[in-house]
Amino acid sequence: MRKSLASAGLLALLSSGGAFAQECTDPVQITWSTIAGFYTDAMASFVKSFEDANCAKVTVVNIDNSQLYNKQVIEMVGQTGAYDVVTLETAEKAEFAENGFIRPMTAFFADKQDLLNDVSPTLRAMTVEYKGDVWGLPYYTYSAGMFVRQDLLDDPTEKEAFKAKYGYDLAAPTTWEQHRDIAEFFTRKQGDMLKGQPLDKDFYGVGLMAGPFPEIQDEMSAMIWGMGSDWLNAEGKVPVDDVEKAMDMYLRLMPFAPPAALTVTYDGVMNQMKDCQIAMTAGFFLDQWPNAVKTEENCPGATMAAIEAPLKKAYVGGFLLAVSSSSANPEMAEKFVAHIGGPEIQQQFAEMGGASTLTSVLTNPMFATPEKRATNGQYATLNQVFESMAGFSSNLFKTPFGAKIYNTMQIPLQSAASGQISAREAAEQLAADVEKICGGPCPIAN
Amino acid sequence: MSFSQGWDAGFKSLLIYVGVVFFWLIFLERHFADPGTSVLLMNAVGIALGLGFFLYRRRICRAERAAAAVEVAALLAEDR
Amino acid sequence: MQRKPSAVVEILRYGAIFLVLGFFVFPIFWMVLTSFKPEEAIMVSPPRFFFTPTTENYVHALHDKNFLFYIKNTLIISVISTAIVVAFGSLAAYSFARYNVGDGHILFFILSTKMMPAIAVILPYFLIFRDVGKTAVGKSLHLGLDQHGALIVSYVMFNLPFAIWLLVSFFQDIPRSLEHSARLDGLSRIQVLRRVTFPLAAPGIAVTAVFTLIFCWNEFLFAYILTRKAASTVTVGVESFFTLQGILWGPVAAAATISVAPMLIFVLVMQRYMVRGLTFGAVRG
Amino acid sequence: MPTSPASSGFAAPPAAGRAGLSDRWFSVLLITPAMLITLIFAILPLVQALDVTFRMGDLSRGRIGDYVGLENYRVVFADAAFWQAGWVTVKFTVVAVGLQMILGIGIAFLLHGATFAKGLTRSLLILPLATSAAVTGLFWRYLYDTQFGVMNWMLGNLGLPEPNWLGDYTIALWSVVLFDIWQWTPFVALIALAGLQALPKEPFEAAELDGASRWRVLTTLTFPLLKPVLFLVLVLRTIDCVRLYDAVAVLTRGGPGTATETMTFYLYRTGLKLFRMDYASTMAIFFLYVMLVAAVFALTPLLKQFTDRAKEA
Repeated sequence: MRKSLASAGLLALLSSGGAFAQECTDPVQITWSTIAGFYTDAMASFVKSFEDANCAKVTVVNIDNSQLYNKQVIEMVGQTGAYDVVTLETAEKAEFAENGFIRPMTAFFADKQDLLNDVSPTLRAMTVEYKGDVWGLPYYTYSAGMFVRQDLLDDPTEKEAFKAKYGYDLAAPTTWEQHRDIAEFFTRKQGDMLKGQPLDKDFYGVGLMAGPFPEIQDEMSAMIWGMGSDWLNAEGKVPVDDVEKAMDMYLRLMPFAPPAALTVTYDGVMNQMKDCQIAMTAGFFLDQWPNAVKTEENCPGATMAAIEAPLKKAYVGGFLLAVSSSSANPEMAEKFVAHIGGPEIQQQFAEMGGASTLTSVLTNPMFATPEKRATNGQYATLNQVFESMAGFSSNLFKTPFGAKIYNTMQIPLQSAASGQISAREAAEQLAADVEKICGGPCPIAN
Repeated sequence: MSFSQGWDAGFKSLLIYVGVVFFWLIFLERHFADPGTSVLLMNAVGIALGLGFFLYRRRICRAERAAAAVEVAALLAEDR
Repeated sequence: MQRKPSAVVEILRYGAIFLVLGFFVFPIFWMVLTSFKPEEAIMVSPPRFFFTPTTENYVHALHDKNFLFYIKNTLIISVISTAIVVAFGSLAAYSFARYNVGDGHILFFILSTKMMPAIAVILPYFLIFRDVGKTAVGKSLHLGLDQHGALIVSYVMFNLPFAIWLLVSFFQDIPRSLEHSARLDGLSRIQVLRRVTFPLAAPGIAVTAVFTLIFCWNEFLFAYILTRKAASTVTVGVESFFTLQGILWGPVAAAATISVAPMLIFVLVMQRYMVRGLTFGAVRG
Repeated sequence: MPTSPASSGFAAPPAAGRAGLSDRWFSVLLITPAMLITLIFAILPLVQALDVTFRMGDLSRGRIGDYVGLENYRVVFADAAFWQAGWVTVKFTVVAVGLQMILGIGIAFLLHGATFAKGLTRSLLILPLATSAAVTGLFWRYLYDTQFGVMNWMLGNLGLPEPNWLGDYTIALWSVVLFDIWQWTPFVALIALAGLQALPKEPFEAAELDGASRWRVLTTLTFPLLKPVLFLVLVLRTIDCVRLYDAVAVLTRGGPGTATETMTFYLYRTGLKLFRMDYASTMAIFFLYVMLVAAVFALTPLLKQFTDRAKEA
């Protein structure tokens, strides 16, 4: 009703010489479907400036992370055009692009190369590019490193004991064997000594995300990529032996993780960290830094550090903003993507503690200051991760079946983690599931 | 056979037919070289059993009705 | 059963009752307790029973997340669905109970619709409502996706079988003689229904209404698929607290408490009715 | 829509002449609204689903594809995970419904004898019923948590072993059962209680005069009289348990691995995660078939009870 009135008013204006044509009487409606939570709330606060600048009305739809994928696919398949801008997980880009759910934005970015190049090439390869086209901009990265309780690694008594037991110095792990040793070393029972203090509850060496969520594979990606292998080989098949090896590595960590490891994902691990129950994580999402650093308030003497995962290989990804093919206002939607992914907003986003995707922001000295440590302390590490991972990209993100594989693979992995099946069986089951999903070897784009 | 009874019998015959199909696909088909003959046989058996059940039920219903008719006749006879 | 039980037996009985109630009430108590906890008192071991209560969770849920919006949607959808279910259901059930329409076969068919797994029909529903929503009728009745009508129709569909099933037995408990005499007094069938039968079946209808309302209020899958934002219900709204920082337990607890409260109060009010009506008239003393 | 001759048992008295409408058409008129909705929204999706089972249907690769005959059925029936899910469903249903019935009836007797604070106990008992599994299930996950949960904290204080409720694949399913018991036992209990209170007094007094033992009274009077209502509850609970989805989705998401993956959850994963609507629909149709066959046996007595009472004039 109001809309029709407004458009009528607009007509009147135009007919009267369009003197006030500048005024925004009939804003263009676009809808952005994305993940619930702070990162969205923060973004939502930037939507206003966009609306004023472009005479648009942006509706932000918050969806639970675990439901986002299928909710978006349903709307895409139904071609409802309900979501103009969609938020895609790293593994989902290829599927959405391949099936024509989203529009290529190569043409749109033709005259915006600077913006595109501001996204680290590593991140770009993983999240933005597919079959030579550009599909949008990542607005937020959850690339992985590792969180450790630095105070434990630095504690003299512990250092001494560790040296005595393992014959080398206690320090941030650079191999998964060291990681395992440290996890084992710090796993203690209630009443045992830690840093010379008796523990008032059980303490564990490592927090793992082996729950029924698609994050266990992100942890294991660090391991399997560290081995120089990948979830899918060039023929689009699962390298069973390598997966078995990675699975074994993971299983060797399980004894030193809290029992809850089998039921939680990253938020559970963060809760354990903040409750002084674990000494470190495995490969873990660095965007959780503002969360992890709270440990220092809760646990006396704790200091947190964000470091690179052993072997400097870890999951790299980010949420891609892309434009739905069934969008009624693609131009406006594309502008919106560039706006949210652009330097101005990313800068403000970073100031609120968000994990920005732009190199110019991540390397901005203003975030390297001590005052900013609590919110942006992981940026330096994030840059290192992108550096170490330069030129790397996984076949998992190059197959249009990536999303489905990604949503299924935690099942065999978790079965093994819970001890129901062996590492070998898990690897074989994964191979079988993947073959079933792809209907043979998975097509790999390059 | 009243419509109601017919409906009942028909529904159950259908269930029987579908049941045969499922049973066949789960347990028997693997023993066949080519699916064509398997499916053919499957349908034959299914229809046979389904139809057989239906006819069987119809016979029973008819018998019942006949019996009832006889009773009624008897009663009427008594009244006279 | 009428024997006087000994004191020991009584003590044991009330002890047992206390334990049973403890088991059934504690989780809800814990949820409510959590809703008043400050963030730092929730995910801690050992669990905290004593803390300085805060209302920040409720502020977050009601103000920041505007949770009342979901309550409003849920209220509209559940109440209208329930009204329709009870109205249509009673008429049909009465017909089954008195006239034996379809000699049990239609009744069986209606019950069997409850047996199709919802997940299998959810996408067909999605597509149906997408198209219906574009038609003139659909527009006027708000039957499109993310509109109340779509959910109402689905809920009516999924609750009718249960409702009819319950109601049939209630109507059968009402002696026909009353209706006969009413008819002989020259009342039309409709009048008989309105003035004699339905009033007598009131407790049964109440029970049916209660259960239908509860089921509608608590439904998740359809609400989640068929709505986006404008018509989302509480069960979907709670999901918006599962964030990238993890589940915001305090606000979730607050939201959950708010969303459950109306049902709890409602059920407590209807409790007496329910227990009376719950026999489904199946026990005929 | 036909009505058996019996339905004219409620023959319209002469007065009906003014009403004009015959019993038969009146009865049909009454069920029309309900039937319309049911027919449209049950048959239409069912037909669509049925159609998809004979076609290629990978939604995420666009629309529904060509006809493939019985291929989908072959694939589904050859799928071990499908049978595994079926087995989990059966285990869950049998145990959950069984325990709910036993506990529910037990609690009913417990409350029936009680005289003190009746209303209060009942009110409190109803609470779990009023909550949504999607919401309270979340808090059960919290209660079950091995690091932060209250359950293991209590067990620990009592010096009992602290199970990994949802993480241990040998007990995860039973933890879900426990949740379902928590939510639905009150339903059984209340109905059984209502049944007990509706029982006629005379036969019991008579039995008491004969000095019949408690056990004899139970077995020869109470349960036979309660049977119909208990049976109805049994059927209702079974249908719901077999279609269980919310509890699994919120508590374990089928995990660890597939230890708690019920039929409906596997359906969800196939249909809404992998978007193989062809397989999902096929499973659903098979599921529906099994339920129908079961219903034919389970519901016949109930329907007979209904129709007989409807026929008696």
